[in-house]
Amino acid sequence: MSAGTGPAWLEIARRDLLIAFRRRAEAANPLVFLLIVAALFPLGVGPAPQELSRIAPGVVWVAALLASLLSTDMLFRSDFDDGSLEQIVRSPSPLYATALAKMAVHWLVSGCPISLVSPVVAGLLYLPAAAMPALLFSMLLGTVTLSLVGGIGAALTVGLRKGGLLLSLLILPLYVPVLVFGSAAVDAAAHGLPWHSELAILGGFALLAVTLAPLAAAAALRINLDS
Amino acid sequence: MSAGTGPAWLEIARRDLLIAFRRRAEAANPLVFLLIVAALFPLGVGPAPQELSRIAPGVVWVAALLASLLSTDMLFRSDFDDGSLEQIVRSPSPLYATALAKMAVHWLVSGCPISLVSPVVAGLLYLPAAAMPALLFSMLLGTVTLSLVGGIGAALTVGLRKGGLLLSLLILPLYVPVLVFGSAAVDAAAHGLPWHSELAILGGFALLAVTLAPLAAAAALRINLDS
Amino acid sequence: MPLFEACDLRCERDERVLFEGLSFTLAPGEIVQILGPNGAGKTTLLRAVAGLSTRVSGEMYWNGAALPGSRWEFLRETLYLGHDAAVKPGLTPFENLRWHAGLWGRTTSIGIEGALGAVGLARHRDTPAQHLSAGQRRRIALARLLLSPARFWILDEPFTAIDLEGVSQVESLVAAHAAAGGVVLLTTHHRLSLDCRFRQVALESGALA
Amino acid sequence: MPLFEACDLRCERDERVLFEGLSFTLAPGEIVQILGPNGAGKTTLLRAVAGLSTRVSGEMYWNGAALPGSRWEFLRETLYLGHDAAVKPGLTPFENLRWHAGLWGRTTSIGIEGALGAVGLARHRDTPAQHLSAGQRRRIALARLLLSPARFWILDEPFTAIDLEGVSQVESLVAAHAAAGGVVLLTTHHRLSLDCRFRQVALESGALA
Amino acid sequence: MTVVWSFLHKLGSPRWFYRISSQWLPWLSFLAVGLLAWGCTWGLAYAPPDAVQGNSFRIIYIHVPAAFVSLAGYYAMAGAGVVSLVWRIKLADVALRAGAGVGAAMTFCALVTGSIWGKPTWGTWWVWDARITSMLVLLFLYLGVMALYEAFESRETAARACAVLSLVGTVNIPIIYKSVDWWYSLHQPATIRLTGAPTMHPDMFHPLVVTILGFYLLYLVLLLLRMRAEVLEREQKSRWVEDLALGRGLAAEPGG
Ligand code: HEM
Ligand SMILES: Nc1ncnc2c1ncn2[C@@H]1O[C@H](COP(=O)(O)OP(=O)(O)OP(=O)(O)O)[C@@H](O)[C@H]1O
Ligand SMILES: Nc1ncnc2c1ncn2[C@@H]1O[C@H](COP(=O)(O)OP(=O)(O)OP(=O)(O)O)[C@@H](O)[C@H]1O
Ligand SMILES: [Mg+2]
Ligand SMILES: [Mg+2]
Repeated sequence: MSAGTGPAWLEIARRDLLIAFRRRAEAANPLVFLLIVAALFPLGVGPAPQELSRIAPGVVWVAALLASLLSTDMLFRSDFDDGSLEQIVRSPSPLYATALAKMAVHWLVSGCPISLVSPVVAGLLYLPAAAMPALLFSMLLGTVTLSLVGGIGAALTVGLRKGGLLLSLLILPLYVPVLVFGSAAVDAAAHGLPWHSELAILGGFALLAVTLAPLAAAAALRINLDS
Repeated sequence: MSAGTGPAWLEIARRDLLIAFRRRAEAANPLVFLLIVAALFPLGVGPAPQELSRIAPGVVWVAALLASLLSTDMLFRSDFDDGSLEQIVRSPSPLYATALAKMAVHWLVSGCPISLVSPVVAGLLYLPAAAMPALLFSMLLGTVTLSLVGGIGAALTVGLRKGGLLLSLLILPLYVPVLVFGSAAVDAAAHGLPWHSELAILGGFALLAVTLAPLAAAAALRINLDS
Repeated sequence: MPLFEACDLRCERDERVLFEGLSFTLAPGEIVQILGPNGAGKTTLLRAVAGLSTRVSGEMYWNGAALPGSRWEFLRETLYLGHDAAVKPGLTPFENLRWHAGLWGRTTSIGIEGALGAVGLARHRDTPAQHLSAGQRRRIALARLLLSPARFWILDEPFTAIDLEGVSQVESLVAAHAAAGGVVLLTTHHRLSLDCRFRQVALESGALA
Repeated sequence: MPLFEACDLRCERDERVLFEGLSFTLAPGEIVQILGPNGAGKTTLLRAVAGLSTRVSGEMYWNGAALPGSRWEFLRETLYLGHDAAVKPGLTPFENLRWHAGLWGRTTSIGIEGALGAVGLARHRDTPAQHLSAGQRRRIALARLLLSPARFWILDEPFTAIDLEGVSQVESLVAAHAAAGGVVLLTTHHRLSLDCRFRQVALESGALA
Repeated sequence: MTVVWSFLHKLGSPRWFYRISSQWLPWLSFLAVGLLAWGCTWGLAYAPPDAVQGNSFRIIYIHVPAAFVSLAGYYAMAGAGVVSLVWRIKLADVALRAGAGVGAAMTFCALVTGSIWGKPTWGTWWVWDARITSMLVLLFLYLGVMALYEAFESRETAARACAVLSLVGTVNIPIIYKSVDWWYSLHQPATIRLTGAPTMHPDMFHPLVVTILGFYLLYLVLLLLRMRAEVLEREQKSRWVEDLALGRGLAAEPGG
């Protein structure tokens, strides 16, 4: 048979990747968003390099937060709208695994590329080169949590056609710890201090999110279907 | 007859206001979003009052840009999805007037309240009290342009289910002039300089947008319907 | 003189000709049903007639005047009911219909309450549409047939989700409209049983291979 | 022993009782059509049977075991086709069906290509679904009937947007499924013409006043 | 087990709730007002002025209780969420929604009194201090729950979705609090510190305990009032509300 051979969650992940590949032109959107938001700051704040370099860690992280948030919005929405979600919930695979698979794909197509270009964006804001490794690694770990926590919000609002605003209200406050430790790591590196403890804490967040977020998202999806 | 008595665009504006009123609890969403985004910056950048006060005009304006942008997303989307847009396009009222009416309602329920709370948000970032009038008035004028230009983007992307990200890419670059002159006005006022010329320029933008944006939006809507 | 006339319509999509040399007329009192299997191009044709699509080439006349020119008079005289019902989920049936009536600026004498009663939604007058069933939501859209003073009805699968009683009710509405001198262009996969004569135009298509 | 059994189902929505004391059984080979006017509660009932809604109280048994308990075996054996077709606009019919098959992990021997041919979409195998007509998109969903090895079919208005030829094709599919020992629970406003016997259960409702 | 069930079932009955809360409310309100009046007069009139801050410190008798209650209120709300998710008790839904509103009001009160206090003490209305910032985030969490509730049309769906969100919030509140605390100590040397608690004089401290108790009771009273209003709105079509509206009073439930 030409049917998938793995478990259902693998098939779901494969389809999401296929759709993402179909629309690979869109893959650049979070990146461009990051760039534009970062570029707005010199315009709004003024072009003085020292000042920009001081606020760079915070600005890049806030921009990454927003980019990740905005791309989360559609995580479950389209499956809900066309009835796929009903089929997914009824499939023999546990919803926990499916939700986790979808969040993982989301990280792969948004969080991961965002992390990879963040050093470029930070460079535009005069972040010292010494801080770049810290930025890259804290982003790679932090965006995992962002995708997972954002997935909870996407699942909660999946049945509502309210755009990204409501989602932001629910999720941005929950992003605070990642923002704090992410920008702290970069700041520390920029001042030549060690930044490994921050990274370890970000890793802890990611682990916690991996275990708990799919549970919450699965519950939220079921609730939204049963309305 | 209990049917509306005015022209069609008035009826459309009335319905949009009715829907907004039905969901008046949602009216607070752009405001809370503004607050949250503004609060992210001290967390990312650090709590030093002098620094925050220096970047405050830019941060408040960028946050307002994003809040306005995110609420623009649904401007025409729901009418497109449920077929109302087909009926609007076929109605005896010119699409120009209808688009303008919808954009005006959007400003009334998002841009206007955003402007009114922006001084509070700026206060949290230690913007000096002397700059508050400049902030308020530049916001009131600037958000008019934001709503109108955002409406063009919403009309262009109405048929695509891509969430707010694509819209951001199209529209944020167009927001740049408003951002530049808006934050310049506030900055000038904060330094005790006159800020009326910036305000005049913002007024000019708004006038230009009022005349041209509905045209562009109407054309974009027609194109999206005829796919 | 025919009220509406279509000459030599042609449509190509994705390098496939959907229909070609299609001509038909609608004199006052006439009903035309477009026939064709799934994918034949019925929706495409109806949207073009309604002025929503420019993908169809050929000439169309309303009251003898060529169409893109006399567009405004034409739009004022036509009612289009498409696949999407133009019903706002957040508004009640009454508010939805008031909006539609307002869009036109004028209604027939039945009034919104009367129209709601006629389609069996009187007791749901103030329930938000999203709390209604698929068929009930569709009935809100059908109430527009009673409210609109338009002479030309363009109906794309008006019976979707409607129960048997509702179907026969809509069929008698259509017949009555024609009897009063209106014209109707419709598609449906139901077997129409109208009390009056009606013509069928088939779109030949190899869509089903 | 009946394969599926529903006892004393009851549903209340918006302070209105939709149905009450509703019981029916489905022995192997049986087909039950739920009847009722718009808003009677047919979709609500089918979603509850499919395990998607908890708004209906009462007991349900699958193969003699009470349902929320034996949920997994039940889900593995049932196919639900709702108002929404679960067809991704961006994917081709082939990719859509491959996904559905993968979700289940197993298919019947006809294969995806075979199923596409049977519903008349062979030549649209690689056209993105958003470029298909309403009926063609619906046919993709119907192809799942051919592919799934499920014994219990739950079909909510399967004939929506389908042309006459397609309707009779689906009807013979349903009859064949029952003949092979499967069970079918469906709603439709069409007049069913099956080659075999089937039962009808009416939801009494005052929905239409 | 059956005892627990029948108790839970009774708890689920809005009518039972309405009747019992009618009996309790006067007592609770009396106690709350009494404690607050006692604590406030004691604190405002009799407690000695602060050595550094003079009389401005007296706002502590509102500020600290409000801050305590707003944090505890979040956990109470999440508790209602658990009950609503697990047992599907309508009254828990009502409590969840009412708890979000009252909790947000309390948080807002703590923020405003803190700002008012900040002006004479720090010379500024607002400081991005760890505790204050996490309080602001707590307000956002409350507002998020409220916005989510309003966004749904169906009350049951809204309540269950809000329950999930508030549970996610409970996991996050300690994390947010800790991380913000950490952020503060990293970025800025301690130029400003909240003065007080450990070194507080007993004469200042005892009235504070009284007002804290009073605030907990006040929270309960406000919660019950909001819940009763919501119960009436939800049950407006039922017989007992009709009886109530017509002034026929509330008879005891059959078997209740
Ligand atoms: C907007 C500004 C403020 C906010 C949001 C705020 C928030 C809080 C919170 C959340 C608590 C309770 C912490 C706990 O549960 O242990 C608290 C306690 C307290 N606050 Fe504030 N505060 C603010 C301003 C101030 C100011 C200006 C002062 C005085 C200088 C002050 C003095 C205190 C004291 C003395 C306590 C009790 C400390 C303790 O028991 O640990 N606060 N505040
Ligand atoms: N989301 C909802 N919230 C509240 N009530 C609802 C909701 N959906 C449906 N209802 C109510 O439940 C009733 C039954 O709806 P349902 O969709 O089951 O009807 P149906 O029999 O499938 O009708 P149709 O033939 O129109 O599809 C309707 O009268 C409607 O008022
Ligand atoms: N957006 C589109 N882009 C490209 N091709 C399209 C598009 N929409 C429809 N088509 C093609 O046009 C043909 C006719 O579609 P149309 O929707 O008019 O069919 P229909 O006769 O209304 O069918 P149905 O009975 O299923 O509603 C289809 O075969 C389809 O492949
Ligand atoms: Mg069609
Ligand atoms: Mg139905």
